[in-house]
Amino acid sequence: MSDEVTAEILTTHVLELAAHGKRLDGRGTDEYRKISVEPGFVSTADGSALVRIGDTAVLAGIKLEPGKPFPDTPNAGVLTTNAELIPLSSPIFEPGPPQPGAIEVSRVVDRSIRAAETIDLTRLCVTPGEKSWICYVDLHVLDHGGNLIDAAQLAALGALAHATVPAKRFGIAEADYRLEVVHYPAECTFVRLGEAIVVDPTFDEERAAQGRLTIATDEIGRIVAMQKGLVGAFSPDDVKAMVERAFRHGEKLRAIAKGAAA
Amino acid sequence: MSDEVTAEILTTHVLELAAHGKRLDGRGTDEYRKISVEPGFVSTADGSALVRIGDTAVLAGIKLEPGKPFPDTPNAGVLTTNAELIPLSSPIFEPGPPQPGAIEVSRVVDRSIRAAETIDLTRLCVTPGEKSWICYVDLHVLDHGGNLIDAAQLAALGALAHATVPAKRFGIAEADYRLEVVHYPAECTFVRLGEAIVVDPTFDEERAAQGRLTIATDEIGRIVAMQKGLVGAFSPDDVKAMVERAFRHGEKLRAIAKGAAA
Amino acid sequence: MSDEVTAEILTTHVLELAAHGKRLDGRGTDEYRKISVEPGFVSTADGSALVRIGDTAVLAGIKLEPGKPFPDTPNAGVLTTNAELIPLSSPIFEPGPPQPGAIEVSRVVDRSIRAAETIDLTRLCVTPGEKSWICYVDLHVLDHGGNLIDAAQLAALGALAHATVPAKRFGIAEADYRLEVVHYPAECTFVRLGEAIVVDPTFDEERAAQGRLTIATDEIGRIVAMQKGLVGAFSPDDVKAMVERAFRHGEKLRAIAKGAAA
Amino acid sequence: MGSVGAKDVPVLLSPEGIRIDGRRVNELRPIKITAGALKHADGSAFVQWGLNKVMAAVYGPREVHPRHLQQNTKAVIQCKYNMAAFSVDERKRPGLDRRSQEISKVVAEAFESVVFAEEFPRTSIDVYIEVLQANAGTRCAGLVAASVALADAGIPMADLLPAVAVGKAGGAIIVDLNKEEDNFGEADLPMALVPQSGRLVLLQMEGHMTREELATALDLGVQGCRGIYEIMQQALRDRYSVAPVPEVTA
Amino acid sequence: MGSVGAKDVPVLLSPEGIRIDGRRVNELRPIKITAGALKHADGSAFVQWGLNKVMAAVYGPREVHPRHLQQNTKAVIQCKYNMAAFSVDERKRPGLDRRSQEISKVVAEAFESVVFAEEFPRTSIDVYIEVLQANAGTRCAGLVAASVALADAGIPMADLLPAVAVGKAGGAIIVDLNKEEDNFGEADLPMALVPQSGRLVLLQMEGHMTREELATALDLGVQGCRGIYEIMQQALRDRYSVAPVPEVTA
Amino acid sequence: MGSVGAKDVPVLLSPEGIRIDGRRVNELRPIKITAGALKHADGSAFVQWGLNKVMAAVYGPREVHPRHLQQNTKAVIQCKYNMAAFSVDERKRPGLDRRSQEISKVVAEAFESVVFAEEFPRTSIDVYIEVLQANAGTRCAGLVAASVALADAGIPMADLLPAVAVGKAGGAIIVDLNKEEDNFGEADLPMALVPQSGRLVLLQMEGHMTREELATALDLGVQGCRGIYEIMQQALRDRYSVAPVPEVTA
Repeated sequence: MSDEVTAEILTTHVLELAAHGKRLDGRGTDEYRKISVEPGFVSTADGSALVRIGDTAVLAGIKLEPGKPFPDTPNAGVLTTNAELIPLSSPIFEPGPPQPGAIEVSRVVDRSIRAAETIDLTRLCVTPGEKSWICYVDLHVLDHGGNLIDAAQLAALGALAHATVPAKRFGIAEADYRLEVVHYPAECTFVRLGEAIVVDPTFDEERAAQGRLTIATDEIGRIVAMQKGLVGAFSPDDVKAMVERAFRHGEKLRAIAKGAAA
Repeated sequence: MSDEVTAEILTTHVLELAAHGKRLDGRGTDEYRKISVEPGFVSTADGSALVRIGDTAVLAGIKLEPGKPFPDTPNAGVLTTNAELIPLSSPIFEPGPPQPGAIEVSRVVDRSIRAAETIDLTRLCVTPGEKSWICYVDLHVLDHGGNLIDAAQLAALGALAHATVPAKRFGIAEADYRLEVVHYPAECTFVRLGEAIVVDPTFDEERAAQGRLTIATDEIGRIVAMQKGLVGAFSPDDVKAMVERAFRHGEKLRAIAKGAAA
Repeated sequence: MSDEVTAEILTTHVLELAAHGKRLDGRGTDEYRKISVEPGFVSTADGSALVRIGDTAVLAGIKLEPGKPFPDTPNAGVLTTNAELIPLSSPIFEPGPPQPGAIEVSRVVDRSIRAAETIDLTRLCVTPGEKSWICYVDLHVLDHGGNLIDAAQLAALGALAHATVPAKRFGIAEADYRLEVVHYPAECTFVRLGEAIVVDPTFDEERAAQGRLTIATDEIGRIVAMQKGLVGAFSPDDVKAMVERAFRHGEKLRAIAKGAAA
Repeated sequence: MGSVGAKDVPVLLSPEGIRIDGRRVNELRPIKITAGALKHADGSAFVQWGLNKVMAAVYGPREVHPRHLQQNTKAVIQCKYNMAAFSVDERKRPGLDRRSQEISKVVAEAFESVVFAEEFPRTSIDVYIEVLQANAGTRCAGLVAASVALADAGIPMADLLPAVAVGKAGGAIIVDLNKEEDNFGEADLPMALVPQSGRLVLLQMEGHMTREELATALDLGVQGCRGIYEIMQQALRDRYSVAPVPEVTA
Repeated sequence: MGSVGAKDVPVLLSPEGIRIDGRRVNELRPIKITAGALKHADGSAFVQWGLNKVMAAVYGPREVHPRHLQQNTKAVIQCKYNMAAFSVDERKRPGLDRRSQEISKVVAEAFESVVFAEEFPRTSIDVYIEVLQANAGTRCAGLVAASVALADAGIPMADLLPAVAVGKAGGAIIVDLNKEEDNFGEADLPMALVPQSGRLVLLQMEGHMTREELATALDLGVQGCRGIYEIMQQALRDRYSVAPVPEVTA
Repeated sequence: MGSVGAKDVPVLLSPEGIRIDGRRVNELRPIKITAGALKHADGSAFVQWGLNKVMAAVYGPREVHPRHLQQNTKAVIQCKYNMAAFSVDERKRPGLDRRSQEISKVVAEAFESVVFAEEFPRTSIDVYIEVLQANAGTRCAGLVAASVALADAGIPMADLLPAVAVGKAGGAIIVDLNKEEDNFGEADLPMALVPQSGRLVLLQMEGHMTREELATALDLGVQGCRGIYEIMQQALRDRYSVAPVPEVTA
């Protein structure tokens, strides 16, 4: 049976289940899969976290290096987020330059981190206009079981919450120090399956989806980023309902990231 | 009817007409299509011009930025010409890196601008060996109805004639000032259609052509650039005859560019 | 007859011959083809050599330019080796970015040159941490008749042995001076053909080979680099036997390179 | 959105609720749409929207390039959003950057949500958006231009796609951010609406807003889109009631 | 291998023959192999080897991409070795470098020497090796991981491929170099063995050794590979005697 | 052509009309052509022309790569002109630059004007030009080498294509510019002639000339091409009258 036929049968099945408020793996429509965060997974990184949401696994690694601030923000460090959807993680990824999907993951994660002012970039300035820390967040998807954005964002947050500024190694200060995380944005992704809107979609649910929406919220009640993806549409009322759900899930996701950081 | 069949029928028809001194659009063999120049089309550019020759449209935009002079010309600014044959402008262009055709347009335009000393590059030097203006000429083909080189060169000339050096914005002088155009080269392109040699070819005429020749002349009687293109050949006498025609058309093209600059 | 069929027949024939200790071109299993080195082939290079082994031809060109030393070796110059398997040299090479085969040639040559300390990189330091010579070794394969690695390495060695540091041209010293070659590594390549192991394989022998091994030795009895390539395997005893053969051939290859340098 | 460490933040809203360019919070910039602005594309449109100038062209349905993207049951919709080097204050290096690739993706997905792609299996519908002059809101202007260009090309669609950015600047929820509001404001939220269904096919957001502000912003955006929808329809009516191709003028 | 002009060379071997990390010359670092570490690959393995962490995945036999690499008489084996940006002390820029391409080539050739590729004509067997944390010996760790992943994927092979680097450091011939020994030692010689035939399918060397030292090194390497072979076999036995997929843990 | 702001312009022409390298205005540099200089190409030629050394090889007619360039009614002629990194004073970074791409295009078009491509539909004729040592006039030297290589490969053509640059230096119209004349002269005009028809298939020009000077230059170029034509024909006669492949020597 070809992959396409399998995919079509699965899609029909996913939609039929959804019409009855059910999901392939038995979850409720507002339920996440099991989440785990393993901080410090990579000792060569200045911060790292391996996040698993169900059978999705994303590894985030942080590296900090001295560099030049941007001319228009001379008093701030630089945050750079990069995602690699490496072909190791899924039969659907091809080797080659970053695909639009990888770029979308990295940009949506970057947006939530940046808009929530997760880290105070002005504290990464060493000499205004001359030298500041460049903070690289590299996201390595290891196993693609759906909902990459939430897993990648949680991994990034967990890695940042755990990171050390290597100030001693680069001769900039007498000692290394912890990177301070100021806000804890959490991204929460939904897909439409017929009239049902379910949270934390699996790979099969994403393939069946008629629209995807990611909403990032923070711990002080702000929406800091949104991204609609895939083919499909949502009404403004759909969006407002998802916002409420995203705030609820956000609290839980934040707690997991903070737990990992403690 | 496939595109190839259409093309072949049109080619035959174009050549038959040419054998009787006629052209598809009713023009004479030494006649340009209607030409218009709209300077200042883009307010974010330091100079710009939208040129239309018949249904060909090319937009040129100039940007000036401080940079480093080349080591072998420490007392001069740098002129850089780039053409994009974007797929928006024609069914024949593919997305991707610049094709040889785009490179040829940019290099032939660059050659005429440079060889005619259109702008005095030594006036773009700020501090010898240290800092000089980099003058970027970006050519955006919007509608490809044939004879891109003439349209692109006229757009470049119109944009240069209209450009401002943003010296104040970059803190280099107290005020911005006009970029001075010293010479006015004009490019004039011919194609062979059987034994006829016609000026300002349309897209269909270029496809039927047995050789193309572009000749750039300036207002003090110099030939400053030539480029033979496409499959086909010209005798030295053909070339000499086209040179005379190019000088005549050059005067008119220059007047149009100057009119736009005034 | 298709290329693949020809290749298969030739492969069978090469293996049958090898089973009787014979080769297509009549050589013994431990015999090189005719070798010639023409130093100074390219006058625009700071050093060059055209090497022919049978109908394989590789041109090496050296260029020396002042640059910045690597941060971790502030007292040393930089050696950079690049090989181009240009499509001019063989029907099997395609235009485009360097293929794995070209990268392997350049890296194996680089490794022998570097590990043998062929040139003393510390003598290429001009101002510690600030300025040092960058020595580019560019390998241009012109005719691919097999055994590219040995030919490329011999060409690189011949070119280095012949090279001049352009210190005067770059205003670094009063006069140019010869680049001193300290050690003379020579690479010697074998392939397995059934149970026979033959030296200096031709193109057809490489295609028939069941494993390739390159061993670089120097004039003071050291093995300085090895590289197993192609599909196939060697026992440790095979390797030890090839090492002895490589030392013997190495002496001869070195003499040729030195002769060329004199 | 509030660049870190940036200085000289201008006053974005007067006490009287007037914006830096004189508009009220729910007021759009002037918009002019020319359908059929290009001669060689199968469909095209030129949009001038405040200080934005955006050209869009559509080719297809035609052969798919590269071939392996071909789909057996429907047309693929390929979109390329690009900014001209001279379209912004600081020259942009030619070539695709990550921002352009992301925009191309979400715009393509928006159109896939309304185009009847299953009518043209094994073909490609190629949408090109060229930003010639930029002043915030280029993805929405590009989407509007491309939507009119698709209609001009005769591609069957469920509806046109009006689009606009709403956001927050100077503490107020506003529609159609200009460059200063985009650079120094608190939030930017581009959206595209299917007017007949009232659903959104493009929605992005960066910055910060409360849930109440978001609700207001969504309503303001829908209202803005409905205004733009009128202009788009008029442009298409003008296109087919006038014989000659309109000239593009600044 | 003895970077030119580098300083602060550490003492790599004590007079008692103890290495910088406490090992004897013929002692391997601790190795832990988890077969089936990933859910979506056809086969996978995670290897922790000293301070190295390497993940490998195998897909196939499947359609060949790009198509023109397809072979009519056998499967092509495509290998991609990659280092994560954060896997080394100084951040590595993402993307293929020349070292990675060379390693990918010799590893693919090693597997082509043992996989029964002629059983799957016109297909591709794709091997991906991701180095997540590096401390010398990553190509050998990657080869071991990929070999277990191929077995986990059910690809028929003549044998597993244990691999290890031998070399010379502090004047002694040693097995399984760590980072200090690799950086400051005299020679590095990675190798991969077919245990049943006793032949080598990967062999590289850089540095300097006499022929006698090389003979010793080859023997030490074969011995090391045989030890690793045991661990690889045990990992595969564990994989099929336990129902749930093992978790990857640091 | 007269680099802006450059200094130290040498005297390019003596009062006696002698050029910087001792030639008269209508005198060519020494040219030596070896047909069949390579063993593995279908056709090849090595040209030493003054201080230029240029190798050309031809492969085909053979399968078209990439496939979509294939034409049903004729062979495509693909040309790649490349300069070796060490061929010029300041090392050239390997890889295609814009100048090389433009030259490849005009050279391919020149050959398409004389090769009987319709005899080999659906094939490719691939022409490779490698500049090993450069001293002005490399595109003409490359064209001459490639033309002889095409003949050596047995490709049917209307005629050989001799080529030479004419130009203006020190106020005089001269043939076959060397590097100083190219760098510091007033105009450079490379051309390629079909000797039997007397027509030009390659013609480029940069610099400045009056129309009278251009007329003189064209005549001088045609005359130069006819001289080179003789040398090309002799090289091919030598190739087929001697059994062994000639050695390339400096």
